[in-house]
Amino acid sequence: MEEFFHMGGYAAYVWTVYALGVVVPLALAVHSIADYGRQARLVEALESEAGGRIRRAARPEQDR
Amino acid sequence: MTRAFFALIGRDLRLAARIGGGGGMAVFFFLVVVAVVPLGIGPDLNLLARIAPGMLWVALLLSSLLTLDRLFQADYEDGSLDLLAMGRLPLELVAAAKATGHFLTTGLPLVVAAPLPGLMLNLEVSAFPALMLAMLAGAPALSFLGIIGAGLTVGIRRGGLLASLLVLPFYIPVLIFGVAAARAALFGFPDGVAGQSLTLLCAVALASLVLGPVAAAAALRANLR
Amino acid sequence: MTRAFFALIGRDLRLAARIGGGGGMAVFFFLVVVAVVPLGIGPDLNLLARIAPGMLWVALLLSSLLTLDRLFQADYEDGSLDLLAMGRLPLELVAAAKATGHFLTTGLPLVVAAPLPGLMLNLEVSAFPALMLAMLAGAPALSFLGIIGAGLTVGIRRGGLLASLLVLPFYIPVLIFGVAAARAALFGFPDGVAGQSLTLLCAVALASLVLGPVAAAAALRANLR
Amino acid sequence: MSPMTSLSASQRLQAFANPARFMALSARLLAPLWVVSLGLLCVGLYYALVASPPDYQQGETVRIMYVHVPSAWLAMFGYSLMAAASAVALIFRHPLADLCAKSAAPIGAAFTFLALVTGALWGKPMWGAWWVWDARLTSVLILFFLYLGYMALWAAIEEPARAARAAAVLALVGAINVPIIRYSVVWWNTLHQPASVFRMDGPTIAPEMLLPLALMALGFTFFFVTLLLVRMRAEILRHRVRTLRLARAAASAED
Amino acid sequence: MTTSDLRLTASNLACVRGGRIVFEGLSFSVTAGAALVLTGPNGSGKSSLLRQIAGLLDIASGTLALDGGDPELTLAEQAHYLGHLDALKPAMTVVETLRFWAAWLGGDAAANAPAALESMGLAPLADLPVGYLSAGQKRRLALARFVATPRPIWLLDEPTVALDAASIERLGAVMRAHLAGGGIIVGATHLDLGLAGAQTLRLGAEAAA
Amino acid sequence: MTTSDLRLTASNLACVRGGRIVFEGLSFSVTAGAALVLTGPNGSGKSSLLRQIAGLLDIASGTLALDGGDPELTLAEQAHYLGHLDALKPAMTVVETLRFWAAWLGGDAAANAPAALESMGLAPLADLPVGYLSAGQKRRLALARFVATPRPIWLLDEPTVALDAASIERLGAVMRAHLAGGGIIVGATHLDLGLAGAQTLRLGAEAAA
Ligand code: HEM
Ligand SMILES: Nc1ncnc2c1ncn2[C@@H]1O[C@H](COP(=O)(O)OP(=O)(O)OP(=O)(O)O)[C@@H](O)[C@H]1O
Ligand SMILES: Nc1ncnc2c1ncn2[C@@H]1O[C@H](COP(=O)(O)OP(=O)(O)OP(=O)(O)O)[C@@H](O)[C@H]1O
Ligand SMILES: [Mg+2]
Ligand SMILES: [Mg+2]
Repeated sequence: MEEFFHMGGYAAYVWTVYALGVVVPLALAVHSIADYGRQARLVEALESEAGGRIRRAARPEQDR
Repeated sequence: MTRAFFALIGRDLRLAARIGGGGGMAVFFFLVVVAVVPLGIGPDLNLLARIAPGMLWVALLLSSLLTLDRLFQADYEDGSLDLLAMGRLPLELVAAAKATGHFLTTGLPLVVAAPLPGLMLNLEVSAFPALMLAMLAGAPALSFLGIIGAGLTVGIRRGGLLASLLVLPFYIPVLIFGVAAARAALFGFPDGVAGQSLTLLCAVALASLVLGPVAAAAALRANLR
Repeated sequence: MTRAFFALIGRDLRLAARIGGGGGMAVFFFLVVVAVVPLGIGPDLNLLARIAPGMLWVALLLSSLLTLDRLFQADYEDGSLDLLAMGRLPLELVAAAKATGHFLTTGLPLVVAAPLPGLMLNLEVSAFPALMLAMLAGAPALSFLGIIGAGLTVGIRRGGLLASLLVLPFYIPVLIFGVAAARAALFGFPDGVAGQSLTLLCAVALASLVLGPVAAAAALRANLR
Repeated sequence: MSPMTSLSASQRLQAFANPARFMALSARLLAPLWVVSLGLLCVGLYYALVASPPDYQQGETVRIMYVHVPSAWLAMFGYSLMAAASAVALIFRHPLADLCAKSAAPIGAAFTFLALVTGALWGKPMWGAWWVWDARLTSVLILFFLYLGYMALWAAIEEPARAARAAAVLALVGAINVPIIRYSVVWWNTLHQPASVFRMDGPTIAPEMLLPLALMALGFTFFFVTLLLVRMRAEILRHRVRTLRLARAAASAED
Repeated sequence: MTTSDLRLTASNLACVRGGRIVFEGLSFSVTAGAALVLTGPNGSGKSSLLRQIAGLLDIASGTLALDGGDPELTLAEQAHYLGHLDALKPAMTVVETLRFWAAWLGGDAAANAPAALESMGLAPLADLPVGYLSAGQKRRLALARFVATPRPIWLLDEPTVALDAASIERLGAVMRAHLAGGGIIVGATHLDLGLAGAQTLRLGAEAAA
Repeated sequence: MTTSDLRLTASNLACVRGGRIVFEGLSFSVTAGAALVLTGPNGSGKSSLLRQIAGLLDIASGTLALDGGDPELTLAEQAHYLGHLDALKPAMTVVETLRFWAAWLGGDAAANAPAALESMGLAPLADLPVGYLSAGQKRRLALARFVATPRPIWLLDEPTVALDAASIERLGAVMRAHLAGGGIIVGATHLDLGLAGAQTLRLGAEAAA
């Protein structure tokens, strides 16, 4: 076990790489999901506030 | 008065964040300049380490120069500068606020980010604190001297190069003392040399805090009328 | 058509001469950058001679970058770009004309003036022809690639740094081959290396003559509407 | 006959570009994608750290490869995807393509960052320096800059339609860098490894190292795609928020 | 202008800016010798419509066509446009500016410049740098372009801004001459352009922001 | 404004621009509650005179004095100025812009902004970036500054440019309220500012270039 963590004397390098390999994708995932949640909440708030009143103006524009 | 001062800094920071990506852009540019130099002079790591402090300083100086010409020019072109001149804050403080904003969005992020290009140029890790300290003392001087050039060239359409030219001579003392301080710490010169250069650098920085706004305000007055 | 093309180049040259001091300003900036480098890295003449070709290229690249952001921006801000788009010349040729003007006022004077900073950096006189030849091949590429960044950032108020950043990656092949050609000639590598680098440099330059205007026109189309 | 067959090609494209369809489809795909990518990564990590032998030359540091190499591949994959999506966006005006390119950028940038940092962490024990200026490393650094520049351009242009087109031009022009990275090791003399997996004459790497590498690469790729979908969904919502906000301004102006 | 069968037609035109529909379902048609005056409150889309005609803004949907013009040229290449900005460089002189734009837009620069300057009352200022001009003088120089280069469609966005009474007179005369020669004018304004009998198109009466 | 004995006096004022005398020997006096309307052909020096009062252009000779104002402040610090440029940043929102200028020019930003926006009919646009505004909406935002911060002297250079009829109405109301409160207005215009009973100063009738 000890040997496993020791990594042949390169523990600092190998474990930093794996830590980064987990942390960077994780941070990206958290950021993406949080952003999605924030936008979803905003859409909900805006839609309920507007009711049906502004549906006409709010439809997606033609060119994109 | 103070409220107006901070309102101006706040506005500039906000504009920088919205349009220029804030300090991130300056850091990015810094990295790119540092990446270009090895391509130019070859990949020899020892050579790179030797010229690294100088390169970092030159990169700091260039990113300061590049951002400097729009400092007053943007406000001049849309008429904001007229209104800034009509506030109750003296033009000296207007200039000081602009310089502070420039430092916060250009100099400070660069100083904080300096270790990264340092590593890439194979710079000794133990030299980072000294280098960063010197840069931290020098960066405000670059902004506060920079506004002189920005003020002198306001209203000139292609002021970009001209502002850089006018300002470069003023930057040279900062560069000399800054590099000296960094090199002394790096190559283990006797302690006194590093300390002495740093003291001189701080003196230049302090002088620029006064000289810069006063000269810039005079330049603005000349150009605005 | 050709008349309009040359009218635009002529206008840009005239404006550069009146406001920017024409090529003189660029040369002066070049000199100053070259003068700053020894301050940054120390006055060792051998070291300087070794990195001289690289430094000259980096300085050329930086003065090109510094002037680049106003290339379309000035025309955009006063509405001229709208009218330029309404002429009979396709936007690709508008971009090409602007790039030509930029080369004539920035790149060309620098190439012609290169021996002076070369001497200051203790560069071998016999290497000047090769160095200047390489710069002459590379400088148009810098202008024609530069318009891509200028076109992409037109209409962005603080585009200055952003344009430089977007363009730098494209400058890197020019830098690599340019420096290689100059160094090969300078340090007496077998003849083939210098020739090969020069050939590659010319290939990059030729490609940029096509790619630059096309990409810049596409960018302008995106930004103008 | 299905109604789709009577539509022209561009109409069919448009129909597929409908965000509602995309939202529904992606919602169904997301859960399985998460399971597959996380599962592959867990198994991959086990093989990478435990169930594979150290290299006879590089020792335990070879384990860095199982993170470094997939990240490097995905860095290039991300940019290629971005460039392809940009081409589709410019040529066919397909709205989802813009969003795809925009969403791919941060993910690709993150993997580029990972490739750079893990490479540096590998370089220190192997070459004795964190960073050397060789062609491969420099071109990956430039790739990172291109990602950042691309994202900065999106951020700097206020109007999304304009930003999309400008960014697409940049992505396409910058695509030249991808082959340069791939072949830099062949063209220039470098310290860096030449390709040993994707080559004409088959992989030259030991099979017991190939398995964890393949698992990690697949896992990261699925992870990439999963995040891409999440981010694209967020972009569609962001677009909707914008439209709703502007409509609110217009509506209150009418009162 | 020999093409007296010129016709500018918009059908079902829509404009989207910043993700918002500015106008939609707009249709009109202007024939040679006629003028269309756009009015409407601020933000109703007058400038946007002119930019669409000038090819400077995307058409969100609908069509815009010029019949009877030069078939080799696009609509934008047959139009003159004056926006809120004047497209002038402070460092160039008045006559240099005019010469350049005439060369660019396709006229006989040397021959037309003096008459164009005269028509806008700028002849005494010909050799002054543009940076020395007052707001109204700049606007007049921007208008002199229209006279220096013949193009059948004139797009004028609030052309009278900053003009004094005498210059408004001159502009009126120039516009009438253009129409008499078979040209088309589309102008946006909040005031009176002095074009008797012009059609008026009122934009966005409902969205008065 | 408690200072109802305010008086802006110019005596023998001259203005030189680009080495040329624009006007000289100009004298006038405006008292609290009164307006001075500057007219005259393009290039007669209306904008130049306003910039002189705002402290933005050198006075070649003569004097310009404000009596009865705050003795601690200069004339420029007691004046609002609207020039041909709007002093707006496209990236800031409408309300941010107004807050900043109120803080800068010395008003209670948070308190005054809503009323100022309301007075120029901009309230619905408060959170939009300025870059999205049309020409007239921008001009109205520039004018809203005047309401957000109390300053006794208002200097208006062609304020009605790009405004629609409703906004000109609003501007008239705001100006009348300012005068009723004891303020002073100096405005340059080619049109009618809607200020009944204002003095008129006609510049440069002789040099009509
Ligand atoms: C910051 C430094 C580094 C960067 C940016 C980098 C970049 C890359 C890239 C882009 C690839 C993918 C190449 C392709 O598939 O065409 C790659 C693969 C690889 N790298 Fe690195 N690398 C770095 C450092 C290192 C170091 C220090 C080593 C080991 C000594 C290393 C070993 C490898 C290996 C073995 C591959 C797999 C090659 C293959 O099988 O195709 N790298 N690297
Ligand atoms: N920046 C400048 N440099 C030199 N001369 C100038 C400058 N600006 C204006 N002038 C000159 O000063 C004179 C007065 O200009 P000013 O802008 O004050 O006129 P104005 O009455 O406001 O005209 P307009 O009705 O066109 O706005 C003009 O003859 C003009 O040529
Ligand atoms: N660059 C832009 N980005 C986003 N929206 C814009 C932009 N320019 C204008 N708009 C919006 O488009 C609408 C129409 O603007 P436009 O300039 O065409 O109006 P206008 O009729 O010319 O008004 P004015 O009389 O004030 O000149 C306005 O609601 C405005 O907010
Ligand atoms: Mg308008
Ligand atoms: Mg005026």
